[in-house]
Amino acid sequence: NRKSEAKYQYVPQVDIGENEVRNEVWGENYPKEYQSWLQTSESSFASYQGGSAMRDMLEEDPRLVVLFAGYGFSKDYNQGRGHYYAIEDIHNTLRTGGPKGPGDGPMPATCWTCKSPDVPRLMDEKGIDEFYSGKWADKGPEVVNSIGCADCHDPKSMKLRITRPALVEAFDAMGKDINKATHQEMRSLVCAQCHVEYYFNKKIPGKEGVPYLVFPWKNGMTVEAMETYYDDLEFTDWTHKISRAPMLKAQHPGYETYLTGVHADRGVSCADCHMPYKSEGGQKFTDHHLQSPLNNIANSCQVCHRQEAKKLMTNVYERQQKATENRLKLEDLLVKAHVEAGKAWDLGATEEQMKAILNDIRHAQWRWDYAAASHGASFHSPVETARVIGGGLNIAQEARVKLVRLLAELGFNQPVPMPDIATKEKAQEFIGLDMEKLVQEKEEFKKTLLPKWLKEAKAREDAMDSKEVSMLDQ
Amino acid sequence: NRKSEAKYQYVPQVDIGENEVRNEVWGENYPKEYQSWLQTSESSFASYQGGSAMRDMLEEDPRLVVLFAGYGFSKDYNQGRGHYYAIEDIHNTLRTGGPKGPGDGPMPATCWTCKSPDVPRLMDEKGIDEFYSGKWADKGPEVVNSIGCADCHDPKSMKLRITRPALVEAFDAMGKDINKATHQEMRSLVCAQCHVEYYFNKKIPGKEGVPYLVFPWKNGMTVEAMETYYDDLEFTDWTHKISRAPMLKAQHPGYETYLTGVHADRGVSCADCHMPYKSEGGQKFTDHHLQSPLNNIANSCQVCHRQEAKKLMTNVYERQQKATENRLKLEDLLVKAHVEAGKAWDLGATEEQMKAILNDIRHAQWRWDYAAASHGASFHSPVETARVIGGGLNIAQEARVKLVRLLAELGFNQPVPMPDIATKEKAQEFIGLDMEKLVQEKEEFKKTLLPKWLKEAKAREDAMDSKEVSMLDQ
Amino acid sequence: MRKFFKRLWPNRGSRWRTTAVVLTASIVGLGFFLMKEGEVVSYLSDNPQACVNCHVMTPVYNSWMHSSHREWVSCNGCHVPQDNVFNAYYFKAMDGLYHASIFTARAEPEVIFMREGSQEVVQNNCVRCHVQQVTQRKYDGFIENHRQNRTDRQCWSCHKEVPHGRIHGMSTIKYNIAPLPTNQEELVIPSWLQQEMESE
Ligand code: HEC
Ligand code: HEC
Ligand code: HEC
Ligand code: HEC
Ligand code: HEC
Ligand code: HEC
Ligand code: HEC
Ligand code: HEC
Ligand code: HEC
Ligand code: HEC
Ligand code: HEC
Ligand code: HEC
Ligand code: HEC
Ligand code: HEC
Ligand SMILES: [Ca+2]
Ligand SMILES: [Ca+2]
Repeated sequence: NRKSEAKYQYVPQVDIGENEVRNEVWGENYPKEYQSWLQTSESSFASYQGGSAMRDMLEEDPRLVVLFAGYGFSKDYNQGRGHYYAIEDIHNTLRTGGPKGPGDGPMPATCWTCKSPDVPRLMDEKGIDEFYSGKWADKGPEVVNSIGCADCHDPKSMKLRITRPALVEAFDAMGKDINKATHQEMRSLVCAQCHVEYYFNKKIPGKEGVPYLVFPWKNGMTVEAMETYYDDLEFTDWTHKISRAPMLKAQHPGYETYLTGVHADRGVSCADCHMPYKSEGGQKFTDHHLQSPLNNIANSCQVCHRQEAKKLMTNVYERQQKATENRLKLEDLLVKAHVEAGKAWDLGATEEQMKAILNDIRHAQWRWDYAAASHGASFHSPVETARVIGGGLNIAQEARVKLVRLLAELGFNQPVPMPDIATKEKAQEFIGLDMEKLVQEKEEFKKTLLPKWLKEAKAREDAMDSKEVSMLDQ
Repeated sequence: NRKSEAKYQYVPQVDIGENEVRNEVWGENYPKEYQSWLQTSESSFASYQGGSAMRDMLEEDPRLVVLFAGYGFSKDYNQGRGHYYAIEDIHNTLRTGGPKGPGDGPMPATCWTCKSPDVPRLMDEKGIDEFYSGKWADKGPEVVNSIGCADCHDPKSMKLRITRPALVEAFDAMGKDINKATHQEMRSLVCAQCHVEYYFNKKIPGKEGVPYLVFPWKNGMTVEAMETYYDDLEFTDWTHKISRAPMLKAQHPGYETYLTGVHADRGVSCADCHMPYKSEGGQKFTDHHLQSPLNNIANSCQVCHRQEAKKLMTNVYERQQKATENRLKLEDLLVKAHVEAGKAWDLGATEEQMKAILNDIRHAQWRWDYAAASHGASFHSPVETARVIGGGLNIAQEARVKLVRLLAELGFNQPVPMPDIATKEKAQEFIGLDMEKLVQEKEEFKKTLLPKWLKEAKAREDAMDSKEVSMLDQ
Repeated sequence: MRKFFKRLWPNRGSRWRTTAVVLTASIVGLGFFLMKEGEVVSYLSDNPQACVNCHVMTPVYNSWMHSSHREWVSCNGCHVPQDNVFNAYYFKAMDGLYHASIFTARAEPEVIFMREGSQEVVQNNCVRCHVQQVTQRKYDGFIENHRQNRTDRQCWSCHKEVPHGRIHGMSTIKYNIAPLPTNQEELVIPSWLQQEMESE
């Protein structure tokens, strides 16, 4: 009938397998989508705070080094760039260290979860728990294709699909069924597989010790609801090196914050802005060059807004700048609070005396991070972002009021001197990082182990054949 | 020629004089506008934070009493209601006290400026300086008609016009010519005559001693620009009774905040939302029932937004609630800061020690007030409002950090006990207001002086005749 | 229309011929007068005020002024073809002539309707701006049925409010106070205030 004609207007070149991880194989059937996907390798666009260019966040703002003292992000932290680089970047980041072989290195295997279509393949092959188990290095040779088709599409129907258990489980926890999602919702939910806050739960009954990936949405997605979730669990990502506060890391709660904005309220999906239609030779298709919409205003924003591109860009920047202004103030306060808390410990403060203060620091920095790490949020949801930052400012200062009182009690009643953290290097020295060693280990890894991984992977993939579609199949 | 026919399709009943203050006279020519204007007397609608119902702000939130200690607003402060009540409310408010006759009472004549079409009449008759001179009570018998037609319209052409010198002068100060305003801008500028931040400048060269009405826009309209303006002038509205901080009062910077919002950015004017078209018997006219648009969503918002009324209402409430959340936190901090500063004085702090602290309190409360008093701003411009509150939170806490340090130095290193201000009455007692006396004086004024004013006015207006238009004129 | 003029035009050699010449001359003269009176030059612009030269246009001007489209598009953006410059001015001229003759003849009806030609122009203009919203499959979830409705029906059969509102007609807006081009008084402040300002 005519309906199926539409579906099969193109002539499929290959039969794509259920776990086809090689984007170029999908590309044979869908060349336009593939070509545009390849463009996520472009890395020249820089906007006020985003874009695809490589941006060293620690260099742009060395205060972050102090905020993350004792945690991986103080070693190395870049602005996210195109999906094409997900694998390369996780290889390169100092956060994953320089493992020498299986079982080595600071990070768990779970880190791979959001980087590649090899992930659903492995989960299918080995089971979910097994995938999450072990070290990051253990699965190095298995995960090599950067974020691609199989992450979001069903190979038979090309319908959008959810391939990450964490999202499905999070819906379950909220009492929702992800299979009930509308088509329009799916256009955001595929992103919500990765652009969300997460943590590794090692205490799931029956899976003890496995750093299981969980989205902490059970009580809701607001900054307060997730905070209560973590507080109730007494969960801590790390203990701050200076203040000894039990910290939380907020990782890119992009979907959560987007939901609180007016665009989500009006049914606008991630794909509407980040994957708009594109015309080429009279044919329309979804632009798979996922990127900052500011590099593509005509196809994204102007579909709905008739303002000039410059005006729309200004709208975005204005919102980002207003958020940044107070976020930087909060950052300043947090640096002070950590250092002041360090001073209090030095002067002999007791756990008892510090408890409420450290809890304030935890909550304040959690708010800061929720607003800062959700990179698009200052535009996706400027009012909510401002609310969160405002809350953080209040709590951070509450901590400091208490600290001043405690310091006075400990005999130190004057402003605590602040360290010189004018550059990333100075800040890293201040928190006692041996950067040379870290860089050295990474270089070693890239020279020795990494090439092995890639070779092993190539051999495996070369052995996989792509099934050309025979005329009879059609 | 035929074009001018358009202007006079209707049959004018009366010839409206240049300074016609009586709204009912204009109403003879423009019955629909007049009838709808009369509806500003309705006072039954209450929304989450606005509406036309009488709302006692001090009762709803007794903290305000402490914030305004030493200033009129701690005596009496209601949410603004319909234009119809402007005169009645300024008669009734305890802020204007109970004058016994000319030359008496706490307030200057300038207070009348935004309450009545009698104002342009008097300015024309007596001159601007003369109008602003003297006490509020001096002009009591002259100003009796509530905000009306002559405030916004030219009686001949019915074009919108600006009748208040302060706005014209403020444009001048910014190097702009208000006569260049477009028709659409005029639909907001008529409101900007009154819904703006102002102060009384008694030091204008040549007009010394006259509390001249000035809008402090010379450096710009942001919270920072106006603050600098006042700081440069070393202007102070009052000295806080508890903290002795040199305070600023922000009065309803509605226009200034509106300008920073997305609606203004897209050319939407005040009149679009607060005076939309209304249909009656197949005829359309501008609804002069100025009110909360939430009581009239169909004619205002839904002209541009297709969402359901309930959804739009929720959008507004959500933004207001997010602003309120942090505004209340800021309020708490300010109360604490005032009380803590009071304690520091009690313990013998010196001017020198207090100076920076009091300046912080001044700046923090200025931000709070800028966000709070611009009643619509949490919707008109939610992002800017949040930015301003965030800034306030930071500064208020900065003051408190310094205060704690100072208090410790003065030998008091513990939380300062807070007074019981659970109700308006308790709060007023705490700041030492003799409410009984104030109410008593007001009653006296309403029994004796006020009736005289109204009688005198009636006699004057009865003597004015309205010129019926003769058939020949047409 | 053409018939109407044919009947009016005198036959060759008729006595009316001379009179007609004189008449024609005066009509041309009158034309110039009308052009000035009608501020014809202003028609070349996109300024909507050009249209309010005629009072019969004030209701539509005012309703447009209060519409969601005021900030995006003025009269010509909808009522004049936007595909090419020539077409635009041609259509405008024809339209203008038509309006002017009806207006001068005082034949304007109480309720004006768009002619078929205009309707097509307007429909095309709606689509010109909203093409993506009404044609893209991806917005099917966002706005139901648009793809079909685009071809089957006129946009304003549903979007009745856009941009002139639901009620139409000459007296739908009681006081047709629009910024008439004839009323170019520039001051927005009363004369006493002007004097006061100048004296400073
Ligand atoms: C209404 C349009 C719109 C929607 C809907 C939207 N975004 Fe964005 N997004 C933007 C804009 C604009 C930026 C800012 C880009 C910049 O600063 O260069 C942005 C930034 C981002 C960034 C940071 C990009 C960078 O260059 O650093 C990410 C990641 C992102 N968005 C993901 C998402 C996800 C995931 C969703 C859905 C949950 C989403 N966006 C929904 C418009 C949108
Ligand atoms: C739930 C999905 C998810 C998990 C789990 C995850 N990431 Fe990511 N990662 C992302 C997203 C989304 C981005 C892009 C963030 C942005 O810029 O907005 C990202 C960005 C990155 C980047 C590039 C930017 C940078 O920070 O330098 C690196 C490297 C990275 N992740 C490493 C890791 C490591 C190491 C782990 C394990 C500790 C990990 N990821 C776990 C989703 C995830
Ligand atoms: C499988 C995990 C995953 C999924 C699914 C995913 N992302 Fe990403 N995204 C990432 C990671 C990881 C990065 C950072 C890559 C890097 O920096 O190396 C990233 C980066 C981005 C960026 C930054 C690009 C730039 O040029 O700065 C944008 C924008 C973005 N994603 C939007 C989206 C949207 C929209 C969707 C859904 C349509 C989506 N992503 C789905 C993991 C994912
Ligand atoms: C981050 C998620 C994501 C990834 C990765 C991704 N897609 Fe898509 N794809 C989408 C979304 C969202 C749509 C729009 C679906 C819709 O509107 O129904 C889409 C649509 C499509 C369509 C439908 C036709 C069209 O252009 O709208 C094809 C074909 C397609 N993608 C192919 C690919 C191929 C090939 C790859 C790998 C090179 C790929 N996709 C990678 C999210 C993704
Ligand atoms: C699919 C439609 C759609 C797309 C694409 C879209 N928007 Fe919007 N935008 C909306 C809607 C709907 C609203 C809500 C206002 C309304 O109801 O009219 C809105 C609101 C806004 C606002 C006002 C909200 C605020 O934060 O103040 C801005 C600014 C804005 N959009 C900018 C953009 C920019 C920039 C882009 C591109 C990156 C974009 N939009 C993409 C539909 C869209
Ligand atoms: C986009 C629509 C819109 C515009 C434009 C707008 N307002 Fe509002 N205004 C509102 C809404 C909605 C509220 C909230 C009403 C409520 O809380 O009940 C409001 C509240 C107010 C209030 C408080 C009313 C009350 O009930 O307490 C005042 C005063 C006000 N606006 C004046 C103005 C002025 C002056 C301008 C122009 C400088 C303006 N508004 C522009 C929509 C608008
Ligand atoms: C620049 C114009 C302007 C001046 C000058 C002015 N007001 Fe007002 N007044 C307003 C506006 C606007 C409102 C409505 C505020 C709102 O609710 O948003 C208002 C509201 C009021 C109200 C009713 C609400 C309440 O606060 O109880 C009173 C009473 C009042 N003013 C008294 C005064 C007094 C006394 C003075 C002199 C000290 C004064 N006004 C000076 C513009 C002005
Ligand atoms: C001459 C001064 C003046 C002008 C001009 C003026 N206002 Fe007001 N407005 C006031 C005062 C004073 C009040 C408070 C009256 C009271 O509470 O007694 C007020 C109250 C209001 C309220 C609250 C009504 C309610 O029901 O709560 C709104 C809304 C409002 N004005 C909007 C506007 C808009 C929009 C314009 C311009 C089209 C405008 N005003 C022009 C002085 C003015
Ligand atoms: C607070 C300001 C304000 C006051 C007071 C005011 N008007 Fe208006 N008036 C306006 C605005 C704004 C418009 C819309 C003008 C436009 O769109 O060009 C308007 C329009 C009109 C119109 C034009 C026809 C229409 O309905 O659009 C008439 C007639 C009119 N007003 C009469 C009156 C009368 C009579 C009074 C007193 C009872 C009055 N106005 C009081 C602001 C005001
Ligand atoms: C004359 C047209 C017009 C009127 C009337 C109007 N709006 Fe808007 N509104 C807009 C435009 C234009 C935008 C900006 C978004 C865009 O560009 O599409 C917007 C944006 C918004 C937004 C998103 C901005 C934000 O703060 O997140 C909300 C919510 C909104 N309007 C609600 C309302 C409500 C409620 C009313 C009535 C009180 C109203 N609007 C009246 C035209 C209008
Ligand atoms: C957004 C597109 C748009 C704009 C802008 C617009 N019009 Fe219209 N106009 C229409 C539509 C659609 C109709 C048909 C309305 C109907 O039949 O319900 C119409 C109808 C008319 C009519 C017929 C009378 C009537 O009331 O239906 C006139 C006359 C007219 N327009 C003149 C104007 C003038 C003059 C302007 C500028 C001031 C203008 N239009 C601006 C779309 C537009
Ligand atoms: C010289 C006076 C005059 C001017 C100037 C004028 N109009 Fe008209 N217009 C009329 C009259 C009279 C009619 C009624 C014709 C009828 O329905 O018989 C009319 C009818 C219309 C119609 C409905 C009939 C049709 O053509 O479909 C539209 C649309 C229209 N005008 C648009 C405009 C636009 C756009 C402008 C400005 C570019 C404009 N008018 C300027 C007098 C004028
Ligand atoms: C020159 C461009 C342009 C033309 C022509 C145009 N529009 Fe629009 N239209 C817009 C813009 C811009 C918006 C506002 C979108 C936004 O809020 O950002 C809009 C909004 C709308 C809306 C949503 C707001 C509302 O009033 O409901 C509808 C429906 C609409 N247009 C229908 C139409 C129809 C029907 C026509 C033809 C009669 C038309 N448009 C002609 C640009 C145009
Ligand atoms: C069968 C009725 C119908 C027809 C015909 C129709 N529409 Fe719509 N349109 C709708 C409905 C229903 C909506 C959903 C939004 C709403 O609630 O108004 C809508 C929404 C829209 C919107 C988005 C409004 C928004 O809120 O942003 C635009 C723009 C629009 N239509 C333009 C057009 C244009 C242009 C045409 C003609 C090509 C057209 N429509 C024909 C019924 C229709
Ligand atoms: Ca986390
Ligand atoms: Ca002031």
